[in-house]
Amino acid sequence: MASLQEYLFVSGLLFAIGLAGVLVRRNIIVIFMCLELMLSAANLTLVAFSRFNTGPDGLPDYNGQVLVFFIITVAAAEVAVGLAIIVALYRARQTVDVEDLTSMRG
Amino acid sequence: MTLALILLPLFAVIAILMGANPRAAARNATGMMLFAGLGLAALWALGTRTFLGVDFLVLSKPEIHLALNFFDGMSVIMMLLSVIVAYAAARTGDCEDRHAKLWNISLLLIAAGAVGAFLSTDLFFFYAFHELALIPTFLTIGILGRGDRKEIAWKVTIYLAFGSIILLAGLLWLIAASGTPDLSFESLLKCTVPVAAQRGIALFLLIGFGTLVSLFPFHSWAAPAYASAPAPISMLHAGVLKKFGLYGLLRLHPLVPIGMASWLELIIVLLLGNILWVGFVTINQKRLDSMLGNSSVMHMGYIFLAIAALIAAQSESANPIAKPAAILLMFGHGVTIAMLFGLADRIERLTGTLELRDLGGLAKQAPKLAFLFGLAAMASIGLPGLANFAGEVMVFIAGFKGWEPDTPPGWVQIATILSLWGLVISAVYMLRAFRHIFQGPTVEFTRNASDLSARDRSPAVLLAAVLLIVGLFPNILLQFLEQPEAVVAREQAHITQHPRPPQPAGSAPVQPHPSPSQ
Amino acid sequence: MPAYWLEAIVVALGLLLLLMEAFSNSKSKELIRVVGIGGLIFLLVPFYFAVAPPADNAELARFYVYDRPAIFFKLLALLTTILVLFMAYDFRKTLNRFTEGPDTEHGTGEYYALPVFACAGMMWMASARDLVSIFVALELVTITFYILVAFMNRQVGSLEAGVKFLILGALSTGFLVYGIAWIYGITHTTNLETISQLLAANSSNPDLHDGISANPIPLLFGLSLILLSLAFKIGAVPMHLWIPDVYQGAPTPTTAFLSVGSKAAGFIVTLRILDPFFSSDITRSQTTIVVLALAGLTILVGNLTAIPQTNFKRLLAYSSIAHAGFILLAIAAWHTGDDDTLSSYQAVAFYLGTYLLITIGAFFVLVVVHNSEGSDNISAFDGLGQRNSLLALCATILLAAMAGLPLTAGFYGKFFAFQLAIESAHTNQILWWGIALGFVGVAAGFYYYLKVVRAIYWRAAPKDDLIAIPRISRYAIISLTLATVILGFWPEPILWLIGA
Amino acid sequence: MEYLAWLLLLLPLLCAAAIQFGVKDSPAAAANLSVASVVGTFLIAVLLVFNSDFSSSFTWATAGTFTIQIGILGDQLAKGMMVVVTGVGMLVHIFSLGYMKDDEAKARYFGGLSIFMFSMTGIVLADNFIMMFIFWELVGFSSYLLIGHWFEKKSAAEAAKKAFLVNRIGDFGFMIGILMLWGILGQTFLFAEMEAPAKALPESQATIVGIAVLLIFCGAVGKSAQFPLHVWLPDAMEGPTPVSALIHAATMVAAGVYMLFRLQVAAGTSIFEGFAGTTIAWIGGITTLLAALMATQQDDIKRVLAYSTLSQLGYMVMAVGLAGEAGIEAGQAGMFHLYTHAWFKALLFLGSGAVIYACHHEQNMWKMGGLFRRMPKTTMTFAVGTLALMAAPPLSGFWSKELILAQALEHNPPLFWIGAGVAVLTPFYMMRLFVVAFLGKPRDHGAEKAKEVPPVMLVPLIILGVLAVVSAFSLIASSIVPDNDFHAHGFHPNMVFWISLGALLLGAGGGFLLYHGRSSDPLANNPLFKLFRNKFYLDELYLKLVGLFQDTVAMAVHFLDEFLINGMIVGGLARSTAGLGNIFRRLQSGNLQGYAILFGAGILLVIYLTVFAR
Repeated sequence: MASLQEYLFVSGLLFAIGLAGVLVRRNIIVIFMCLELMLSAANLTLVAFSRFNTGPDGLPDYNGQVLVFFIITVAAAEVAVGLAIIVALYRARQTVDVEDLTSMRG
Repeated sequence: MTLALILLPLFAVIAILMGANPRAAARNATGMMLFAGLGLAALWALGTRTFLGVDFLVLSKPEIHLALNFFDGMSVIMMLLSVIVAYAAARTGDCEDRHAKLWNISLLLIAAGAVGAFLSTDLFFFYAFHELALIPTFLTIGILGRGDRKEIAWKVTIYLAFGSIILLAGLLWLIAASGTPDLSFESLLKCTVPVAAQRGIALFLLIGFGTLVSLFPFHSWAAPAYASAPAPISMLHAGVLKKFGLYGLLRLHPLVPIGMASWLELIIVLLLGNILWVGFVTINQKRLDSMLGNSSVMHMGYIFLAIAALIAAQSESANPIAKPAAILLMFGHGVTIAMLFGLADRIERLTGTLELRDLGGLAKQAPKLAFLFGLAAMASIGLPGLANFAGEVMVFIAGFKGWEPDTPPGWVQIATILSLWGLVISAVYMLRAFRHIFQGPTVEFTRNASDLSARDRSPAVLLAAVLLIVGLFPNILLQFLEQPEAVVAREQAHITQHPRPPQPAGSAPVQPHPSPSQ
Repeated sequence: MPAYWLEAIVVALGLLLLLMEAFSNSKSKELIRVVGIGGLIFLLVPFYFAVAPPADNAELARFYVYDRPAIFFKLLALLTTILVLFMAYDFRKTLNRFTEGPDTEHGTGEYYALPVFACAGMMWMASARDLVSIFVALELVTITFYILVAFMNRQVGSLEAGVKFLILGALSTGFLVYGIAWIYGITHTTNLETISQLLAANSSNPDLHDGISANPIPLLFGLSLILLSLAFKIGAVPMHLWIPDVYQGAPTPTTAFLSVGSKAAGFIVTLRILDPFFSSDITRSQTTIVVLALAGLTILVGNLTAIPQTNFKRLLAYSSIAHAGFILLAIAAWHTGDDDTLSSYQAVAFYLGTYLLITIGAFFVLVVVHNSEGSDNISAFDGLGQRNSLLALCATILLAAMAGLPLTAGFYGKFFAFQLAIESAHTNQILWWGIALGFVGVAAGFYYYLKVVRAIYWRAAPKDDLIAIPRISRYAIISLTLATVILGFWPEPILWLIGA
Repeated sequence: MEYLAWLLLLLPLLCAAAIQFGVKDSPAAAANLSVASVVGTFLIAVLLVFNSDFSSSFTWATAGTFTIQIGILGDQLAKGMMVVVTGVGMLVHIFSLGYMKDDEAKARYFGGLSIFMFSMTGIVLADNFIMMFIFWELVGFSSYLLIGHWFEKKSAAEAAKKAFLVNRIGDFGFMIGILMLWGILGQTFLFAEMEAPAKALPESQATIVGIAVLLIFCGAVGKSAQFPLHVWLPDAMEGPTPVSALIHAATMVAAGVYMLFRLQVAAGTSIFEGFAGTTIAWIGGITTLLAALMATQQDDIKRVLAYSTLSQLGYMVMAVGLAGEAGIEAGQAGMFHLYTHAWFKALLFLGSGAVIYACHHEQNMWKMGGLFRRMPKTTMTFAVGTLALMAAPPLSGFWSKELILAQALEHNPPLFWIGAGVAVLTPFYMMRLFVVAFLGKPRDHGAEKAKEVPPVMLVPLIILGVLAVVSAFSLIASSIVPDNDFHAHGFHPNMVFWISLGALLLGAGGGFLLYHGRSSDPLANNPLFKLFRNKFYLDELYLKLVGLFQDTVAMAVHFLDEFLINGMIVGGLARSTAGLGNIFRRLQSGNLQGYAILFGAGILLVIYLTVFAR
């Protein structure tokens, strides 16, 4: 089985990819997807830790995995609301490019 | 009972907001304040201590009291100064009806703030009340000021805010370092501040208070502000509010004696900056209002000289002259500068200008104005018989108190000597101004001027009377500062040192005079 | 009654309001507003009888704490929500115009229901002491705010603000969960109480556990990620960038809600999360450095950027950043309190309590001015002194309080923050930097707040007509101003609520 | 007795207050009140002089264990001086009734005179240095008031200002001196307590004591118009002539001498030993010479008298300075000269006032002439005064100058020869004045129409004329002037006598021959005398110096204040704050991606700070 370090490395990589996506992409939908990627990276980390943090009885520590479910739920809600806003924006402005969203600044 | 002194102006403000006649409200309130203030001072002088003050606990952690009382004679004197100048200010100058509300509310708030600051026996409200003046000052200068009013209003406000903040840092540090259980002066003065913290605290207090007092080089706000502000605001600011910083230093320096002493040289350089540097700036002024503003900055140097003497002596018992001297001079200067600003306003109203070169011969048209202005001008350059002189001469004596003839003059003595040159400087600009305004032939601007009416005269007459009374009998004020122990000590010293008073040969019996020694 | 019923009641109220919205007519949402406000005010009654949940309920006690800070911050959330709903009442014309149209209230019902959900989230945050419950409560608030910010779907500004808030909010959520994951991984728990014990045990005996003290880096890494997402909530540098844009674009009641409620909830969570780290010798110095750095930068950026602003709402946004900086300073100067000094918890609570009154008051003024002038710019305040002297006076007092002028409630928060900082600077010299920046910030603050006062009194009015104040706003503004002044002289009541 | 003395001090003050606050609108009442008060003070002063010494005081200011007293000390010195002050004062007041009859601001004038009388009385009676300084300033103030009486005249206003400022410069040193002496003499201001500590002064403090005494002397330099601060006195002649007689000839300007002598009496002459006394004497000598030279070329009748006053004050100061070597006798000689000089110089000034009055306020002596015929009584009194000033025996001026010259010859021969030279110059310029103004023919219509002055002005002249003759005789002098050996030992013609007699004849004869029958000054174009006429260009030099040091420095400092402190430092701070704000503002680009990148930077910073910084 892969070691904890390997899991952490992969999840860290995922997180970094997500972050990089947020930083460089211009399409709001893509940015939003990258954000979801970051959440998934966090989930992976949690599960990995949960699996390797065995308690005195040798079983994994399920607290982490419970948190993963919460995160998934919250992420779903966030996506629902988020997409609604993005759609509303598209209706109003006919664009989903972040470059066009600079009416307020300074 | 002291609460009345704060509540009167505050109630007047509320009444004005509710629609009362602003001018009448301000005049009545300040009149009652004067009355109440004199009464309270008289009670205090007669020995009443118990029922004068109020004390509310407004916050239990840290313990803060809204406590108003006469902490000592210094508070009484500063309170008297405040109510006297407030009375005069409320009766000086006038504005359009649409500004009357702002004008009078500002005046009342500044007066309330000053009285509150001087009467608070709690460090917190001592600081807080002073800030009451900030926004009224900003608004009155910005709306009703002369000249470059907007820029000046900003400058004053930012400067004062800056000073207050530095001061707040110093006070907070003082509180933290002293470990006082509450913020009252009483418990604070019982504490000892660790030597390590004293130096920093002293510097913060010096810069903070110094900025509020327009100590060089933090002085550049004061002269333009006084020159620009409407007369009553200048009177209150230059006459009363500015003394807050000096009052604070006199009040708090015993807590950080070592720290203060370590900055003695700096203080002396700065105070000489006030007296000489600003003195020369004053000579070069072309307008009466800015000249008066600068002169008021300059004269702060003398009070700092007394403070420097006190700091150098490390304790009040080593130099008992310095503190009374400083207080007396503060009082005298406050009354004088208020009177000068009030009369300058009159001059502007009579002639329409304050440019010195446009004026002349006004004494012919307005002898009463000339008399009053001359009196105030003479007071400000230290003519004996008027309040300032008594303070100034005591300041100088205080400066030499610590001098040993065997040693070369120390920092304070050198400062005293150089400060004395300031008397020449102030005579130069004051007499020049008087010469330009009142003497010589009448000119275009003064030809049609009329003299002051009795009503216009009344505030200046009150201030002049105060100057004369205090100038002739400074002990009227100084008795407030008498510590009972000091009286006993003086009598004892007299008995031991001079068992028999010296008698001129062949003279009649001589009344014993207490010796002015040690 | 166990305290967690409060949150349940609030959520139920929210659901009720949504249900009413579904069946209400589209002309008027009056009923929803009345029920929402009335329900929340009524909640004060059970609040009075609420007690801490029984300690034998171990699973719940692990998540939920009902101590003095929790009570205070719940009250804060409740009060904010009530005031925001009142404000929404007077704001409804603008809201309607940018939602469905000026003549109909169709589609605006949710705007009165959603704050109630956010309120439940904030109240829960005040009590949460497990990273899981913190996460859930926080997300409840955040997601609700996504909608509230972008609510005016016919106004581009509102939508743009909504998208910015959404993206950056989600980003911070990412950091939060990733940080939680790391802390969980190192400590094997999400419970702050346990983490606290763990760190305390380690600080006294470094060899006890598997080397947090030997190598605290992973733990601190997790902490830094959480801190970043909390900085987002409270509007601290470097996560402050969303604040001006979102505050400006969002409907004004939402802005008020964000700047008070959401921030206050963020701070109680920050305090709870940082508490174990400040209490432990292993992590204290790093935590102090990072919080101090954030505080100093926040003060500097907030105050200095506010100087050139011309839009009042944006000015309030920067001012809210600046206030966050001062509060962070009180946290950086971590103090557990003694006979003469408030603890950091209490100082922060005090600051936020007064901040609530002043800020909501200022937003009420803004709503009134906006209704009359149709603009949020500072120039809309020109000549207010002539057009409505009462409003002008109240605005002046509120602005002075924001600047932290003594004798107003606004002074005490800064006073305590600096007092704590100076107190702690004795032992930790580095705090002087924060104090110095703080003083620069206060001085700059005088400048930009007075800029508005200048507009009110110095400038000539563009129009002569008087500005009318709607009834609710009038009562709200007068009572908030009065409270500001009275508490300026007599701050003790706030201390009672904090329970010091 | 003390009550009477206090009344002596306060009567003029009450009178001044009554005039200012009561009868200002009724000039006649003000004048009468003032005259009544001064007559009252004169009577009191005479009464006191025949009574025993007195002293009394009250505490004026208290600070802890420190006090400042206001007290009166009536020893023989003070009592005698009071007779001089009130006597001259009374006569001047009476003279003024006539001289100022038609002045519009008569009330202000008499009020000013009363303030002056109060202040001068205070100086004389002061029992400590602070009190003396208080009244010292007050006489300066009343002098300012009275010089500037006709303030609409620019020159009068400027002269008043100049007098005040020059005196302030002197007082600068005076105050330092007082403070230093206070420190040296065991921290006491009281004259009565100075003797013991002064006797006990260690040798090591000789230098500092000398400096202190010289600084105190600065006060006298200002008030008694000694070189180099003499410039104000000639200008002070812009005031009404009776004022010049009272203040700027007889009493106030002599206060410097009185003060120094008071110090010598109180602390002994030992503190004047060494360089302090010598410097004082030399300053006196230089002043007496320079003033006499300048007097030879003045055309304004009052200015001639003013320079002669300077010259005579120089004699007195010289005498007081010699006391350091010669002991108290030299100081007494100076005081004796002060006393005689007061009468005859008041006489001369009032006489010139009468002349000016008669000539319709013409002061240029070249526009007079032939007044002897038109106003013989005035001329007679003026002649008596002139002779007294010339030190013609046996008039009063002779005796006192003789004493000074004798002291100088004994202790400082160079100064004696200067004094002897001035003894030539004095008769010369006085003869010039007398010949030109009173003899010959009228040269202007003012002098043609001149007629004898009314009795109210004439009577004071006659009284003063009598006093100018007899005041030095021991019957009067011994009870007023501090006991001097002249009265004890009588008079024997000696070398000093013959030299001064020769000087008198030389000067008077030269003056008469040179100026008799002239209508313009024959020496006017002589370059040396031009120098005298232009007062050695000292006024111009001072003006330049003031312009350079005061005004230029003031301008430079003002500029620096505005530019450096206000512009650079304060303005710079404000600008950099605003600039930083604008930078932050620019970072707020509105672009989501920009924010994200800043977030990224912030993340790195936070992680760095949390994890790695310690």
